[in-house]
Amino acid sequence: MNKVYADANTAIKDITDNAVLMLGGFGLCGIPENSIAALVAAGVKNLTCISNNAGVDDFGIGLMLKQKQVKKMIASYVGENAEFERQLLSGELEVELIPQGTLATRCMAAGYGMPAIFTPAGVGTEVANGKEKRVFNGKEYLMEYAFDADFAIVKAWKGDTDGNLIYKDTARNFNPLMAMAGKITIAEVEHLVPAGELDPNYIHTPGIYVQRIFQGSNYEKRIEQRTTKSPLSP
Amino acid sequence: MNKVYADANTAIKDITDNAVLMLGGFGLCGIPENSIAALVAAGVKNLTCISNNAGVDDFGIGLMLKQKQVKKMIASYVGENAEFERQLLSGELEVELIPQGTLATRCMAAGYGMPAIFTPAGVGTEVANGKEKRVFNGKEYLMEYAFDADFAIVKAWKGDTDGNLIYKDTARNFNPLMAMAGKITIAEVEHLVPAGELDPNYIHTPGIYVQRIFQGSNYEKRIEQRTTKSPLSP
Amino acid sequence: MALTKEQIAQRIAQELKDGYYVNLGIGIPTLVANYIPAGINVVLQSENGLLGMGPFPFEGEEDPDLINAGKQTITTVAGSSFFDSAMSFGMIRAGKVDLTVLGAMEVSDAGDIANWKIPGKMVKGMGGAMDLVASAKNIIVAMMHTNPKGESKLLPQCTLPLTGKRCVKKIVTELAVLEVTENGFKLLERAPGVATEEIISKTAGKLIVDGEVPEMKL
Amino acid sequence: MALTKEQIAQRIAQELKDGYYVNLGIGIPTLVANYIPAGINVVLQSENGLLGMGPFPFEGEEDPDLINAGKQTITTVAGSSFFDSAMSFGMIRAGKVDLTVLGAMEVSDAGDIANWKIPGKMVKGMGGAMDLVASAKNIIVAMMHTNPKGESKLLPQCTLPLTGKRCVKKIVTELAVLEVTENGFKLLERAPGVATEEIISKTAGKLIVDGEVPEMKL
Repeated sequence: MNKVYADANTAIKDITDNAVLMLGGFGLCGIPENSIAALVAAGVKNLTCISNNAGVDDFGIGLMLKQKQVKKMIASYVGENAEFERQLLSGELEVELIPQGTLATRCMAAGYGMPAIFTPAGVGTEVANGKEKRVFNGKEYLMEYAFDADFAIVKAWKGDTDGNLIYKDTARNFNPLMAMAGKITIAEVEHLVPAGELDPNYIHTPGIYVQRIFQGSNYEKRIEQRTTKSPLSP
Repeated sequence: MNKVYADANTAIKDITDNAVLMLGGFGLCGIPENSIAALVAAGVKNLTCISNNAGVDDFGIGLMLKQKQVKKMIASYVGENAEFERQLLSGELEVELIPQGTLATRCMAAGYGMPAIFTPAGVGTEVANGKEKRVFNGKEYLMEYAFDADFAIVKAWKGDTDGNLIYKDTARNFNPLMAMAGKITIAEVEHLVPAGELDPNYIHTPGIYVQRIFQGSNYEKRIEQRTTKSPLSP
Repeated sequence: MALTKEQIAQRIAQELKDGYYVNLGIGIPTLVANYIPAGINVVLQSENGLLGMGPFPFEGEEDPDLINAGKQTITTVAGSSFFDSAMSFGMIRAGKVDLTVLGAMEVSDAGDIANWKIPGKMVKGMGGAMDLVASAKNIIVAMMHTNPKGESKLLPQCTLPLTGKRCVKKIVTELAVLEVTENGFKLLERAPGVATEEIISKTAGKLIVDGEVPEMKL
Repeated sequence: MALTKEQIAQRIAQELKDGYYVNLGIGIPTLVANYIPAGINVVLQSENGLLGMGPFPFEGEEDPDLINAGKQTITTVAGSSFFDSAMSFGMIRAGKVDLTVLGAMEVSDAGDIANWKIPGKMVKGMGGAMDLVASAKNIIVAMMHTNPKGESKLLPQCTLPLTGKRCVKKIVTELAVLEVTENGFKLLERAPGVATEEIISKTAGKLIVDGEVPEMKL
């Protein structure tokens, strides 16, 4: 069975209007740039996007927002995006904000076949509204459900033809969790190698979770907050 | 803060009678040989041991059973041990058998701060007796609680002085899960290196989970089922 | 002629499809790996934490850190990966393993399976079997049609403690291939030369025989 | 004299103990890293998936794949490790992080905290703040004593949507160090030269002043 696709356009070809998508990355770090560009080009609409952030005005998921392709955004932090704000206030965009750890764990739960998890995040806040509460060992928890996504779209550093993935540094973030969670998982990688080249001890996402993989190209890897120190500072 | 201990005897010194211990390994693969030897030498008694298996008659946890140090064994499979059988039938040993995936996930739950998880394993069997059942999306699940262990004792391939751990091949098994789950986690490693020598992208257990680490010695690594093929077979 | 254990494995191997991820239990199921049809790529999962299990190692090349769920020394193939037991059972629970083949002491005509405990005798434990049968999308049981006393292992109801309920999809024995349907065992194929009457006489659970039953092709 | 932001960070740094794993939020909390006392080894956790965060990189050495939870380019120190976001919040929920320092818009005298949303204005989201405050063993808030309008941020009850309930242990402002007790804010230390009366006048929540209040040592 061949998992290797030529490029982003062919890999995302069957994503249709109204699909539920997970998109990996934290901020602009480790986002599936090629796939997002292909989704923008394809013009699919009414998408539900599960992603920690919503990109910035002119990059990442922001590009899909600009084209009004997103019906609903499920995220933990969306504070870097004026177009997002405009669509939210005008009622064009539906938004569900959930704690970052809850977002991560609901992805993992899907990949681990756990229908629900318990977390203390959000107890006593508006996040708890309408959710089942439960006390364990004197501490209150909320029950949160596993996500149910049609497609997970992730970005990895290296991948092999069997779909095994390795991420680099903090570009790992949500990518391995979403890779486990999609009904169909599409991985774009900076370096695609033949099966057998990656050390099996250091695979972050085993290939069983990945249905499609392609070698990405022209990564921009934009930096949101370029912070540096001068050679003289402590 | 120094996490490095001289040897197994000093690392397990404060484990007292009646302690609840997790011990890593699957069969005899990846078991903390040095720590088990030290526990046998220390002679602590009435232990509750959480481990997938109970060793064999003369190796692994079997050595502790022989000395009657174990009050209760929580495991998924104990079929390789005649002394175990004798103590079980004579009522000397209390045994709780639970599905392997449930055992693994209850360890992970402890390390991930999740008080309970849901699994379909055991539904409709005697494992479900007395447990809370719940239906999600038409499928029945059991609620299983996170383990609560005083000490987790694990074996890794490489470790550094900050407690970061890397496991080798299938000797990984339960080790990283238990490493996350102990109130105090003791890691024995084949190769102890200074912090900074291990690639941060390939750490299996981050040091935050490990309180004590020592360089093990004289690993026997016994094989239970030596299966080979001759050079002529397919 | 009743099938040999190797032939049971061979017949089960015909159920494999290209790209399948498969978990093979101890005993006859392990032998299935020897009969994977040409042109079909199958990845073997070992629930102790490996995808891409290979054959046994050459003598002298055994590695105590590399074993399968039966604690046998093994090897890996290209594209393999190691992971912890939580992820291993996570992918099983999430339905990522396409096929599970395992042995059984008893199977009921509703698809219940018993294979982990004989009360009064030694209890070895369920290992990963309960997780596998509770989660696998497709479960094939490989076993003998009768126990050593000659009693049918295909029953109206299991008499031994269950491993899982209503989970077995297919059974391959030395005599027959049977499918578990809503109305009981359906006889799909006979072993070459085995009469339908013999299968009927050795099946205690409800058996559906629908017209002429073809012989297996091996 | 009221403290500068750097001095608030400096005072908070005195709470660090050798071997602590610490999560520092955006803003003043980030500055705490610059004042870790000599001889004390502290490991910084960044909830996007890093233990062992180091200082900003030299110019030209920024790596877009290596950022902190504030999306700033950073470096690592020896002994660091990367992991996914589920493990990151797993270790937070499991209480493995010894100390969390974060900013706040409001804190109540029961220890409630609000720092993620102003109704009617833009909602940016809670990020990891709700997970952190619900789970951390020890939470110190670093903030100004009053808002830009001069209104106290230490209240009998928060007016903004909560981030977490009864979780803040200590507050360090430009004027004071306060502990959250069962009976309200307890004034522990005054900023050098700041009168107790000023702190009383700028604290809207219940404030306990127990005898002579010492000045901070910086």
